[in-house]
Amino acid sequence: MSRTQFHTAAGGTTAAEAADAALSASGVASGMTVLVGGFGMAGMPVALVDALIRHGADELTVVSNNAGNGDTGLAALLAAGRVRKVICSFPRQSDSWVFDGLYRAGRLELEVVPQGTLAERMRAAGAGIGGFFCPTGAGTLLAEGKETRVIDGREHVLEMPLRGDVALIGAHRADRAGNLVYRKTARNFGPVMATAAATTVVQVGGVVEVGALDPEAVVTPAIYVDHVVDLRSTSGEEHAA
Amino acid sequence: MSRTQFHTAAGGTTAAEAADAALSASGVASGMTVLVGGFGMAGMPVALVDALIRHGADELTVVSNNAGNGDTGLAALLAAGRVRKVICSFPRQSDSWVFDGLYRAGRLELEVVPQGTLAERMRAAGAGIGGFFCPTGAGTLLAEGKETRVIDGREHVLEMPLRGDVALIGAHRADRAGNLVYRKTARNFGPVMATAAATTVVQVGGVVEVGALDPEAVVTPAIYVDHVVDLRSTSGEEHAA
Amino acid sequence: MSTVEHTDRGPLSREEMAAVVARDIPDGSYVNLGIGQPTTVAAHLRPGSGVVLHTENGMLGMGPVVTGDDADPDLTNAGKQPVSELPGASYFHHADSFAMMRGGHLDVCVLGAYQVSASGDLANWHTGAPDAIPAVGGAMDLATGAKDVLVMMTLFAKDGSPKLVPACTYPLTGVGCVSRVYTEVALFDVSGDDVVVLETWGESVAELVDRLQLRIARATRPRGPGRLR
Amino acid sequence: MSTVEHTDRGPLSREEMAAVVARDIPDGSYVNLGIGQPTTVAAHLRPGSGVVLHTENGMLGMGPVVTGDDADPDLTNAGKQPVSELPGASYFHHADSFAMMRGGHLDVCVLGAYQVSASGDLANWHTGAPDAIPAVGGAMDLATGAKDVLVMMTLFAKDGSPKLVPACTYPLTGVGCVSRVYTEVALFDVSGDDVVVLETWGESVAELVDRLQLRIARATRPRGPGRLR
Repeated sequence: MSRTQFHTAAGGTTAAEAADAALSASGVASGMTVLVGGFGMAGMPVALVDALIRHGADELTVVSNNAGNGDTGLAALLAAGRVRKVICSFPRQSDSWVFDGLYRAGRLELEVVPQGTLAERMRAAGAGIGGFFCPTGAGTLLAEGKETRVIDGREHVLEMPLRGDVALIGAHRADRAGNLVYRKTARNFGPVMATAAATTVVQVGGVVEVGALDPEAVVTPAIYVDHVVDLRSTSGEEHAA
Repeated sequence: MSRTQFHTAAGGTTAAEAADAALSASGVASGMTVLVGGFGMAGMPVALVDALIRHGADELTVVSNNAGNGDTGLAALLAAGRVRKVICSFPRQSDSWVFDGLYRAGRLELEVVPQGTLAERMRAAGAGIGGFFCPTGAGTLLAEGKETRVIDGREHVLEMPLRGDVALIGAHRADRAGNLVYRKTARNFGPVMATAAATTVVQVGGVVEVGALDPEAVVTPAIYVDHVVDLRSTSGEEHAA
Repeated sequence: MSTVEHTDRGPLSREEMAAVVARDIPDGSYVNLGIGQPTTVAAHLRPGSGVVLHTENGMLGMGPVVTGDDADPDLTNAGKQPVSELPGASYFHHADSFAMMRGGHLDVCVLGAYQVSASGDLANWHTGAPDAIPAVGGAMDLATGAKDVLVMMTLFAKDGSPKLVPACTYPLTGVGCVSRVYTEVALFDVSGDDVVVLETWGESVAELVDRLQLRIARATRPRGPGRLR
Repeated sequence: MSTVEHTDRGPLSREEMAAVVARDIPDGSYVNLGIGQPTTVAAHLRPGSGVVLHTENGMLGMGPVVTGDDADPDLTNAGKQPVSELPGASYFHHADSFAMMRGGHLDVCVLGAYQVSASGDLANWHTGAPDAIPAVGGAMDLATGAKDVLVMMTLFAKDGSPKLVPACTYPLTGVGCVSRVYTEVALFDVSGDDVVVLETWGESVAELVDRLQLRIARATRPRGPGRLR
C-alpha cells in the first residue's frame, strides 16, 4: 500500500523542515542503498540530499549518475563521511574534487556502470525483471567477472537489477494524488528511480490539484510516489526543483 | 535513417488508398512478422489491417494481443488464409470463431505468451536487450522447454526478444515531425510495437503541425515512426483511430 | 479461537462474496480486479477508502463500467467493457503497465480460479482439455506480480469436487502465489504452511473439514476488516 | 582509384574536421554527438538536412548551446551545457533514452577516442593509468548502439605514436563498433576486413602508410557526401 504523503513548506514550516520530515518518514537508515536522481544539476534533488546530510544516516550506498560536484549536495554528503560506496557512470568531473580525494585515499568504494546499463538495471528492479542480457560493455573491463552469452552472434553481458531502499528525486509538479510531471531534460533518472526503490521521496516546485495534470501526460504515476516535498514557498514563489 | 512519410486521405485520395500506399511503402512481404496493435478494438489499426488484406502478403506471423474478433480486421486476415502463425496472449474470445476454426483444423500455428511477457519481449527487441529473466510463467506449461534460473530464491524464465518486420498501430494524433500521442487505454501496445519493428506504420485520427504537441507529452518519438496514414477525411471529420 | 463461524445463516451470495473481498482490501491499496466475478468487488469498495484501481491495459484510476452514450471505445477495462476515468488517473503503455504489476507495485489483485492448492498454487487459465484453446491473457503476470493475490471462487465444482485441493490437477497459472481464497462457504488463508480458515458461512469448520478432505487449521489471531496480513 | 588525396593543402583544422563529418551524415539522420569535439559537428550540419540530434539525457530535437539569459538549468546536453529545444522535440527518461540507443534506432553517433583499432575496436573511456579514476558515462552504450559510430580524433598522440592501431592498448569501450575514423590527415573506413582510406589532407596515401605502419587499402568505389555505407 502506498498512499502519497505531502510535506509542505508553508504555515511556518520551512522547506528544509518539510524535507527533514519526508526523510524521517521515508525510513532511510544507515547501511541503506539510496538512489539519487539528476544529471548534473538538472533534476538533482538538492533539498532532499541536504536533508539526508542532516538526517545523519551513514554507511550508505549511493546510486547516481555522477559522484558530486563542488562542495554541496552529493559532494557534501561524501565529505561528511556518510557514504561507503558509490555506484555511478561518471564520477570524474572537473569539480568532483571531494569524490576524487576520498576515492584516492581508499575511503570510498566505486562501481562504475555504463550510463544506459545503470538506467536499465534500475528499470529491471522496478519492473520485476530478474536479470537481462545486454551488449553494452561486452569485451571490456566492465564485463570482467560477469556472465556472458553470445546471442544472435553478438556477445551480451548478464546484468542484474539494481534496487534502492529509498529514492530521492526531483520533479516539476505533483498533483494531490501523487502523480508527477518533469520538466525538459530534468526528467532523466527520476522516473526510473521512482520505480526501483522501496520508498520514493520527491521534491517538487509545486503541488497542483487533482485534475490539473493531463492523465495522458503523467510521467510517474502516483503508485511510485511515497513522499512529496513541496518547495513552493509560502509567498507563492517557487524554488527550483 | 528514418524520416517519417505521410499518407493522407485528401485531394481525391481515399483513406483506403492512403493506407494501401503506406503498406506498399512499408515493404511488408510474405513470410514477415507483423506486429498488430490494439487491445480488443481500442487502438486496433483497422484501416491498416484492411490494407494488409488487400496487399496480399501471406505466410505471415502475426503478433497481437488477441487473434481476431467477428469477421473483420485480424479475423478477416486469418480467414483470407494469409497467416501461418499467431503469437498472442488471448486468442479465445466469444467472437473468435475464425481463429477457433482454423486452429482446430490445424491450419494455424499458435504461440500463447503471457500478456506482460508479450509486451516485455517486444520492449526488449526495441531496447536492444538480448533476453531477460522473468518470474511470469515459471512452473507452468508456458515455461516448458525454456531455460530457467532461480534468482533471489525465485524461479525465473529466460524470455527472448520478439521483433517485427513491420508494426501496424493506431494512435490519436501525429505531428508533422512524426511524433505520436495516443488516447486513453487505446495506447496499450502501440508505443512498444513501434520500437520493436524495423518499419512502423501508424494510422492516426489527424495530423497536427509541428509544435502543436507538447514535447513533454509525446509518447512515441518520431524516430520510431516511418509511415503515418492520416484518416481525417477531406470534410475535416475524423475516423476513429 | 479467532475463526469466525457464521452458522446462523446460509452461504454467501455472489454479491455478498464481493462485499467480503472489498471489506478486506486495505484503505489506499492499488488493486487490479480480474475479468468476471472479481469485477463486482469494485461496487462494494467503501467510498473514501482511497483504493485505486489498475487495469492492465494501461491505466490507474479506473472508474466504473459505463454504458450508452458515455461509452468511449478508447477507454476500456481488461474485459474490454467501456469504463470511466476518475480524477487523478494516469495512462501508460502495456510494457509499463505490466512492469508495474510484475515489479510488485500493486497491493492486491483479485482473480477467479478453477483450482487453488493448499500451498497457494493457482490454476485459472486452462482446463487442460485436449480440444481447449489455451488463452492466458494477463493471468500469469497478475498472479506473479501482486503483493496479495485474492481468489474468488465457488468452493466446489459442479460435480461436487472441491476446488481447494492438495495439489492442482489443472495446468498452473502460478506457483505458491495465492494469499487468500474467498468462497461462498469459507474464507481461507493459503499464504503460510497450513491452510487456515478465517471465516465460514452456513456451516461450521468441522463440517467444512469433512467435506474438503484437507488439513485445515483454525485461525489463531483475529484479522479484522482492511487487513490481509 | 576512388581515394581522394588532397595533397595541395595542409591537414584539416578542427573546424574543418567537424565540417567533413557533417558533410558525410545522411540527410534525415538521427544523430548523437558525444561530449567535446564531436559537439562542434552540429554547427556544420546543412540547414534543411533534417538531421535530428539526440542527447542521451533524454531528448530528441536538441538545438544549439545557449548562454546567458536563455540558459535553462533543466535543459542541458550530455556535457551539461544549456541547450535549446527545436520544434518537434520530445523528452523521455534515461531508460527510454538508452533503449533508443541500444536498440539500434540512432543512425549515427560521433565520439572522440584515445585509440581505434584496425578492426574497429574503440578505446575512449579510460587511460588504464593506475591512478586514473574510471568514468564511462554513456560511451559504451553509444558505441554499442548506434548504426554507425564515427570517431573524431587526431591521428597521432602527443608523443607521435599513431592512434589508429593494429590493436588497442588502452582499455576498450566497445569491440568492432567503429565505422569510420575522421582525423586531421585522413578519413578511414574501419567497418570491413581492411582499413580503407577514403580521403587524405596534406599528404598522400603512400606517405600516410609509411607513418602508420598499418596495412591500409585504397577505396575501390567513390563514397560521396551524405553516404556512410
